[in-house]
Amino acid sequence: MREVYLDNAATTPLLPEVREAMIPYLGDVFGNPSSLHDWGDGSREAMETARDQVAQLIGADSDEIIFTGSGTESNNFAVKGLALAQQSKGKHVVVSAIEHFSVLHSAKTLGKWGFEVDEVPVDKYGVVDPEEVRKRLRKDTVLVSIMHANGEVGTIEPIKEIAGITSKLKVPFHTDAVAKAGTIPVDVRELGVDALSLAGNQFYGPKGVGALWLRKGVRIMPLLDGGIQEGGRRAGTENVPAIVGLGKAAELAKTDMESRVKRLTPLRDRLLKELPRKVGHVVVTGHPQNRLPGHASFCVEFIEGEAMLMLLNSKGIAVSSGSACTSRALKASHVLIAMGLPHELAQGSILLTLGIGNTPEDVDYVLEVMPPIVDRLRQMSPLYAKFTKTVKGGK
Amino acid sequence: MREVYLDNAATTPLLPEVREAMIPYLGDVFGNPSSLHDWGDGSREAMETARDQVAQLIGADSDEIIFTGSGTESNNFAVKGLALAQQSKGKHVVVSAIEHFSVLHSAKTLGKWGFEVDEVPVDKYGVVDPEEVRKRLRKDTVLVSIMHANGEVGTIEPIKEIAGITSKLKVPFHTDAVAKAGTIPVDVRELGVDALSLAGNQFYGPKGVGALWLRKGVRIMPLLDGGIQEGGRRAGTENVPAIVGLGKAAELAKTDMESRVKRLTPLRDRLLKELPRKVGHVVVTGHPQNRLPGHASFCVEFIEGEAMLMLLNSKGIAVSSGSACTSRALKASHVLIAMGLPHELAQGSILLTLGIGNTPEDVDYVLEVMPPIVDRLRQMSPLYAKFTKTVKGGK
Amino acid sequence: MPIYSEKVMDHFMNPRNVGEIENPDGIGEEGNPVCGDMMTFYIKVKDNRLEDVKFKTFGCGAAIAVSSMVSEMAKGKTLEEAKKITPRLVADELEGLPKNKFHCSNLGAQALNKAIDDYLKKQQKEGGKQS
Amino acid sequence: MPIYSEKVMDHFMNPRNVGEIENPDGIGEEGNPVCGDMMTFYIKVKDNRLEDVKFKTFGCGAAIAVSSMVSEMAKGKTLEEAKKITPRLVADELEGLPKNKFHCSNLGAQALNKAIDDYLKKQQKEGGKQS
Ligand SMILES: Cc1ncc(COP(=O)(O)O)c(C=O)c1O
Ligand SMILES: Cc1ncc(COP(=O)(O)O)c(C=O)c1O
Repeated sequence: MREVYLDNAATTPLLPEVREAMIPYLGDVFGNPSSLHDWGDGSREAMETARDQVAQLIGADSDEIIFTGSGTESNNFAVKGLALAQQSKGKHVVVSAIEHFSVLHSAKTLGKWGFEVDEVPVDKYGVVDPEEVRKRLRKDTVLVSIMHANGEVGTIEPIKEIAGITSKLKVPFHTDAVAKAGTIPVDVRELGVDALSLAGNQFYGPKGVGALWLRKGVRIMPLLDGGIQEGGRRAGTENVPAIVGLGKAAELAKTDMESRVKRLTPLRDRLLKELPRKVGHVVVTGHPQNRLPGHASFCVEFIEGEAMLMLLNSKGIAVSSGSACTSRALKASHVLIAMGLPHELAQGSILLTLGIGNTPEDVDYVLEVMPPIVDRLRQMSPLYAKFTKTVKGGK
Repeated sequence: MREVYLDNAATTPLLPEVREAMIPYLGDVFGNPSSLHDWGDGSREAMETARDQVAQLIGADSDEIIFTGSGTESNNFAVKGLALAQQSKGKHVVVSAIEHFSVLHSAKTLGKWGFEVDEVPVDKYGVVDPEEVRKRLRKDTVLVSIMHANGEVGTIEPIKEIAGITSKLKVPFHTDAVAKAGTIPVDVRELGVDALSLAGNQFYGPKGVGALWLRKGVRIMPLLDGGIQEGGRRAGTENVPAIVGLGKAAELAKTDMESRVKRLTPLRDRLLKELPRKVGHVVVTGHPQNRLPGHASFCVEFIEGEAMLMLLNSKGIAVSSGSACTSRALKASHVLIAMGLPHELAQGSILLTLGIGNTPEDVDYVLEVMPPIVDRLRQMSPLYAKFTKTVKGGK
Repeated sequence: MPIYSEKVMDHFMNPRNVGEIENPDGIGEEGNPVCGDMMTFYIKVKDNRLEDVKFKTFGCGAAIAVSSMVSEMAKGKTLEEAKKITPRLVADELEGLPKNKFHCSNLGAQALNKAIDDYLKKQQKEGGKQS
Repeated sequence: MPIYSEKVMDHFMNPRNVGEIENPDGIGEEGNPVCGDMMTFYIKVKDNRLEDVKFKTFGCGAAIAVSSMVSEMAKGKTLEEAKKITPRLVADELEGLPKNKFHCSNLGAQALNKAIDDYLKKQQKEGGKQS
């Protein structure tokens, strides 16, 4: 059976070049980077090369890069660490309604610690209006955290515009670029933000590693206390092979970014255009143009996402869904709801995220397989029965 | 030149079997364990196997194991998470004076959050007296955290005795077993503790992965907020290859533990006995018998640790030191000072930690190389000059 | 490690008794698309037995498998027996369900129950003409 | 990436001018073993020049390399020139020192300075008997 992985938003496969770069650090070069002997030197050197590579990907200085264990850790570190470091100035924090849970729940934790958290709404495409951010800024605002691109609907946010507002008021601005860094160009100086999260497994690098870029001079409170690794800002023996892999993935992402975007965009656009046409009663979620290059997301009416996912899986296609049933917490996607989609429609959420391994034939295959699957589920659906009876007058 | 790695306390090399177990998860099996399709299934399955392996190493149930990114993270999670989850009951925490910084500095952070932290002293061997713990327990004590074995002086603590006290008073007891789990037998039920930290890179597993064992029913507040990975207690895409490696390393540690201990102990004992004899003016640090099997630590009088370390390195030998100069923070080891060693002597700290790759010939080599190195540094040392002049009456 | 047992997968991939019954003796609807799952059961009763059971389900894999299993378990049973089909029994027949999916099996049994009640209510109204 | 430059390593591995001078013209001691580093400099002065410089050092690799470098830089210089040896200059000559090791190079220059001061003080006392 054909195997088509269309869940690159969940995690990307590791590039062979990245794996090769990592292998020595699973072997002979095993020293602790903090050790002062040759064994430590080898690991430290590799780590610092990786730091340069990551810095170059986002136009930063190497000593502004702090390695972490995941995008989630970067976000927790940024949101909690920046707010706590500034709390003498105030306890007000602004986030968007569609942040990843690692930001939203970190903000919630800040709430338990006496912070006040304001949520900025989004429009129907999931776009944050910079004016809505400005309206919420106060004298005691110590942090704004708005994501760079949403992993669920692919929408890219106007970060530069928001940074223009926050920087004038000198409010630290963190952006979660986990879904975006390594995929499309990110330049921290040009953006004008103060902190930015990224993660290796979003651009063909390893799992278990992320980074927080922190503008020089911005104060942060560590999330992981202990030794003085990462300049005392993130303790713990460093995950050298994963860091090396992140560096290599960053290097390749920078070199190949343009060609990757060029390959992915037409595939995505075909999905966005053809799937609704072939299936019918399908809504594209997220911004129609201003979205991540490989990202196609939909809500299919009258049926539920997990069932679609499973039938696609039985045909060798991997996708994900933001339906309540797939969330384990059994709640409809907060992103889709914040965009104003009715709960019922949000249940039909389905996400097809292309990666550099995908081909036009993969798209053909999906477009061939998807309609009968939807049809089959609709034939089972009491909602579809009602719809055909009332609207079409039966079939 | 002969290469002799004697810094296994800093990190151990990865066993080839562990690396082999990991490789597939750096290749074809790359799915996100949270994904519901086949790609996710493969990763999830591997992770759950690893969870069983880790559980078996310490006599726990699989669903009590929470994977983390390091020993440091496990300790931060335990100390902050347990204290914060119990803070309605009180804000008093007890730790020992020789905890790893990941525990001590976490406790310090709790201090900033209004907790009161009591430090239990140790004797000259670095042993905590359970009675000293008992004396410090109060109605509002919500956490005791005492390490299982100290990584710097190798001393093993009377955890079972301390747990006997805390459990009677129903005070949650966490033990940092990072330096010990996987090295000598640990059984959480027999110990009677409530939480235990361990890390892969201490027993021939990968860097970037640790675990917290948490007794069923014990409440904890997450350190990493976000998705519902690890039962909602530790968010973030899991580091599947590292987790698989940790599992494999745990399995091998369990199988081979006895034979490893049998091999390492005599090598250690030879170092402990011969080095002071060959070098002169050398003090063994830590407990003479009740210490980790591969762990030999000393203070060499009149000279400084980093210089020794570097000269040993030039002879192909990797060691570490707890001297102020090696600490980057330039502070004498808090462990040695807590044991009552004068600062001057603590500067001569040197740690030789054996691993399963070491041979009797390695020990021979160290015993041959070490005396001239010490001699050379002493010839340079004004302290040694003073000593020879005053005590020996010149030379 | 798939999240669903083989039995669940079988009933999801090949659901038994999908559809509607024309002029059913009873209809039961349970759940709500807003929450993610909705099931409609149709029954045909003869001699106090469930001669035919059909369903339509909007929902996840578990919801569809549970509906199929409930329909299979119910078919041929007397009304009293069918009313004894509990969520626990359904989950057991399916060789287990993930913890967070357990609520689906509640819905299945409840929808069937509602269909039986619907039939019984109609019977009462009609004064027990049939059966 | 070793933490020390090649120059530091060279001076650490092969330190110049280690030892004591018998009947030195000046002695300077700086630092404290409690803090981790201690240096003693011995000087021999002739015609206002440092004819010989020797040292003993208790401390880390950097401390030893700094001592060696200071001794080399000082030797042959006039007292006034030698007093101008700053920690910055020593670090530069060593092709850099790790940030947290910079204090060692302070000690080296200070110990030399103290030795010179010691010499000058003695000179004053003796009323300038020797040159
Ligand atoms: C926008 C965004 N932020 C953060 C994360 C969290 O990343 P991780 O689960 O790898 O820690 C994700 C994951 O997909 C994401 O899409
Ligand atoms: C006793 C103990 N606890 C915690 C740690 C921290 O482990 P890591 O630096 O791998 O996070 C160590 C490290 O050696 C240790 O010895």
